[in-house]
Amino acid sequence: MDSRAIIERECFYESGLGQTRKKSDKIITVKEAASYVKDGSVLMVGGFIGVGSPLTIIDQILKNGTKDLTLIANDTVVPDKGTGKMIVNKQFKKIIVSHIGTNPETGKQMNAGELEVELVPQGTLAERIRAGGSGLGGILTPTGIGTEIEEGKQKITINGKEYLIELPLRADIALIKGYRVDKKGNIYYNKAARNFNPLMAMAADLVIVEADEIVEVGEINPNDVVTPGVFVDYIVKGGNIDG
Amino acid sequence: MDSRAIIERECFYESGLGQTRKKSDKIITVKEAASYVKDGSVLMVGGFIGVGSPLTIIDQILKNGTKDLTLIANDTVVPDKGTGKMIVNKQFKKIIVSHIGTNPETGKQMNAGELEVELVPQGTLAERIRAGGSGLGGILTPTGIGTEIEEGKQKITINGKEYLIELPLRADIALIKGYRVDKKGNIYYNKAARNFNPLMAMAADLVIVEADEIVEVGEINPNDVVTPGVFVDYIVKGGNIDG
Amino acid sequence: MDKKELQAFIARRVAKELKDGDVVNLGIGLPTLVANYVPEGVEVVFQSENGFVGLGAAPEPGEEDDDLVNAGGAHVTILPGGAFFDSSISFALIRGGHVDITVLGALEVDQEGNLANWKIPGKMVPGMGGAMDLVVGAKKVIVAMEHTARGNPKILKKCNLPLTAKGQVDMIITEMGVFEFTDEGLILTEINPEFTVEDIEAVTEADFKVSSYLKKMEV
Amino acid sequence: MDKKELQAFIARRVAKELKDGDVVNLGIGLPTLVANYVPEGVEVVFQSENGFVGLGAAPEPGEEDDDLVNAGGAHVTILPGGAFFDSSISFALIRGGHVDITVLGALEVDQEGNLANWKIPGKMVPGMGGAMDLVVGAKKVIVAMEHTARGNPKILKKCNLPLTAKGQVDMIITEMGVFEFTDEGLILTEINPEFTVEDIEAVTEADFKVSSYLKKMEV
Repeated sequence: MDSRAIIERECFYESGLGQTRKKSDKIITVKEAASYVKDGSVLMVGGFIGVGSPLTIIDQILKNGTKDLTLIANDTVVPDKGTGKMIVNKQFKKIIVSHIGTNPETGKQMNAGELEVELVPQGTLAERIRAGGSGLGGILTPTGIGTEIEEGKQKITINGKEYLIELPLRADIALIKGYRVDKKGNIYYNKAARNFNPLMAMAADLVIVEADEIVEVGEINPNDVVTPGVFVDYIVKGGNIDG
Repeated sequence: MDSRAIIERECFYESGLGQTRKKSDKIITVKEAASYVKDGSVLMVGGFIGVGSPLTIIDQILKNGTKDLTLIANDTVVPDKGTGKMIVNKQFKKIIVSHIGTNPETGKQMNAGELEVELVPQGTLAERIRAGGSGLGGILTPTGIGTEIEEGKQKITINGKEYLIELPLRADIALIKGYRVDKKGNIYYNKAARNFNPLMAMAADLVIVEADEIVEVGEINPNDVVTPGVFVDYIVKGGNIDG
Repeated sequence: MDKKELQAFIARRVAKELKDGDVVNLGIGLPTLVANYVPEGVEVVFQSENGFVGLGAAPEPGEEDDDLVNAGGAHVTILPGGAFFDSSISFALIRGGHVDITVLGALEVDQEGNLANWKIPGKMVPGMGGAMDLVVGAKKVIVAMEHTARGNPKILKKCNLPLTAKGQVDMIITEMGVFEFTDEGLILTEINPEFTVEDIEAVTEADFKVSSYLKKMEV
Repeated sequence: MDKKELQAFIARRVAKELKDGDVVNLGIGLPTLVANYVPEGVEVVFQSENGFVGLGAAPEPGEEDDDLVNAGGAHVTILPGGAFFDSSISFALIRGGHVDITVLGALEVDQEGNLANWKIPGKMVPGMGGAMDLVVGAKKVIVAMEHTARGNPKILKKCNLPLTAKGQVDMIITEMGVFEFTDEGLILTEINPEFTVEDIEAVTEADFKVSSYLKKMEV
């Protein structure tokens, strides 16, 4: 393989001469990104109480008012931030999360029977998403044994210890957030804003990353890439809802 | 918490004033490292055909002649490198690997009934080691369904698809290789020398990393650490068997 | 003791359980205070389940980094030698037995070592977050809490609330004393000299034995 | 065609299956040659199961990096935009359906789409390496091989050797033609004009149909 030839071809596409978008042209607008979310879509959204969440895309979905969504995420943030606003706006019919304590509106809707809430231990949630992206049929975890988390699940005893079989989670669309993202979609995360993002990047049919900063291909050392661009379909520059 | 106080205490220990080694003093010699490997030990050894293997520690174990070992690794390298030499030296009674084609001596010993060989699909091997380090009781994989890999294993059907239940692997000692390792054991890997090393770092009772370079704490950006030092017990400077 | 002193007293006693090199996860609230009382000569590594080790103190005002918060969402710092990772690694660390000590609060804990701290049905359901994994995975589980809630026992014969985990608690530390779970059941091993065993029995529903080596609870 | 031309011919035909944006894993040997014939206007990403994407050509002599080899242990390069990862991520990528095409050799392949390429009992047992995961996980599995081994059919009614995977092969490409697995069974869709259907039948044990749209195999 002549690597130079490939690089030249790539430059050709990046100069935008083609009429139709190549799979390798990944940058889209916030509005385009939000338009992939349809009524009834199953969404994964990265972040931990909003830290590491793609807030710009979420604000556009809020504006769009898309309904009957399912959310897979760690939590529902707070009422005035990220998916917390979408909770207030009643855009979800179901959520699969580990914690709802930071957003009182979530509990209120749950108790009123307006919102279906599946609470999943945080480590189990991480593994279920990872399994969904990794082609695993599930994982065996000791977490939840002897609690109501067992309900409706298969148990299995391995070497005298009981485990729950926990099944994979996948989504139609994963909305994640990166710190530096190159034009091939390689992602570098910043500090605690990593959390669920790299896992969700593998577990959805369509993966859109909101970037704090979009950089040229080659600017992220291949040793330092956390999410390889092959997992990422589209890139959005964060910070500007009208972008 | 006063972070300055903690840093000062740490400096105290690093100046070596204490008579006994603190858990936070992790640097040992190659000979000390190899001495943890006893007759009958179960070893995990990082690397892929020797790339990313802790070759200095292995050469010392070769010299020690420790016997009846079990090896968990991707492969048995080539006869004149790394664990390949230990195969020639007949130090293993059992190996759990995905590939033995690069070391003809392995196949010869297997066919002669001198060496027990468990062949595991590479992705399953990675997940079994990861499960061992992650407290999972196992994983469900479609890999191996309909093949002799099924033998003796539980199968389970999830949503109409068959999966094998594959069980965790753990070792007494993991011998891994890092490119840059700080004095707390945080590891940064180089290129394709990463492979199984980060997984094995989680899955053994004792974890020893051989470092191309030992650096001061703080020299590796916390975003770029791949294996956190909390997984690592000891650090050895590679390259010098008498070190 | 007022409530603040009482919480500090409990946190100080918990801190004495920390050994050099321990990896420690502190729950939100009272357990977080433990970080203020790490004994001299002991270096521990605090883990934050949202994805790092090397959790440091709160930043100076104006130095906050919005990408650096603890599992409660509060701004924190990271110490030299810390490391960030994703949620699957964070819980591999927790579930895989790499956390030496987890300190959590409880709504209820019972004489079988069962713990309830994530749900009051129909009333308050914050969710378990990382607590179920922490309690199952950490080598040592310490419940740190006030002995009673509005005068009612929290250490029960049997938990009434939905469990966080079954039989995983190793130690309970309150302002009245220290309890350990052993093969012989729940044992009071230390007592705050401000109280008598009878005082403790009066506000503890669980059956417990008193250690023949009962010590004075010191902080 | 000599052996080298024949292998190049097969590799060229395989390369025509690559579409822009595809993530592709090439096995050792003949499949590796496919990288030399990526069609003009198509950008693909090659994955190396030892832990990276963006696999490039062999380095110039003297430029070899011992930490940068492919899954066969040969020195290679990484292209701009590539990324390294550990073996669990590498196989998450493979098993999770993120690899669009895998190209492998075979000892035997049969009319049920079964593949055998890792073990000749008692004789040669290299092991499966990553092949079992690749064949199960990749969206499209292409077997690229010479049509016969020392004149004996390799495309059989039923594999005799231990299987690598059951019913996972999508396409077989040899120097004689192209076969696809469909709901109607194995179908010959393209033929090398140097051969007749009868020639192919003579060295193919498997039952196969000839497509009504049988095309000339072009490279």
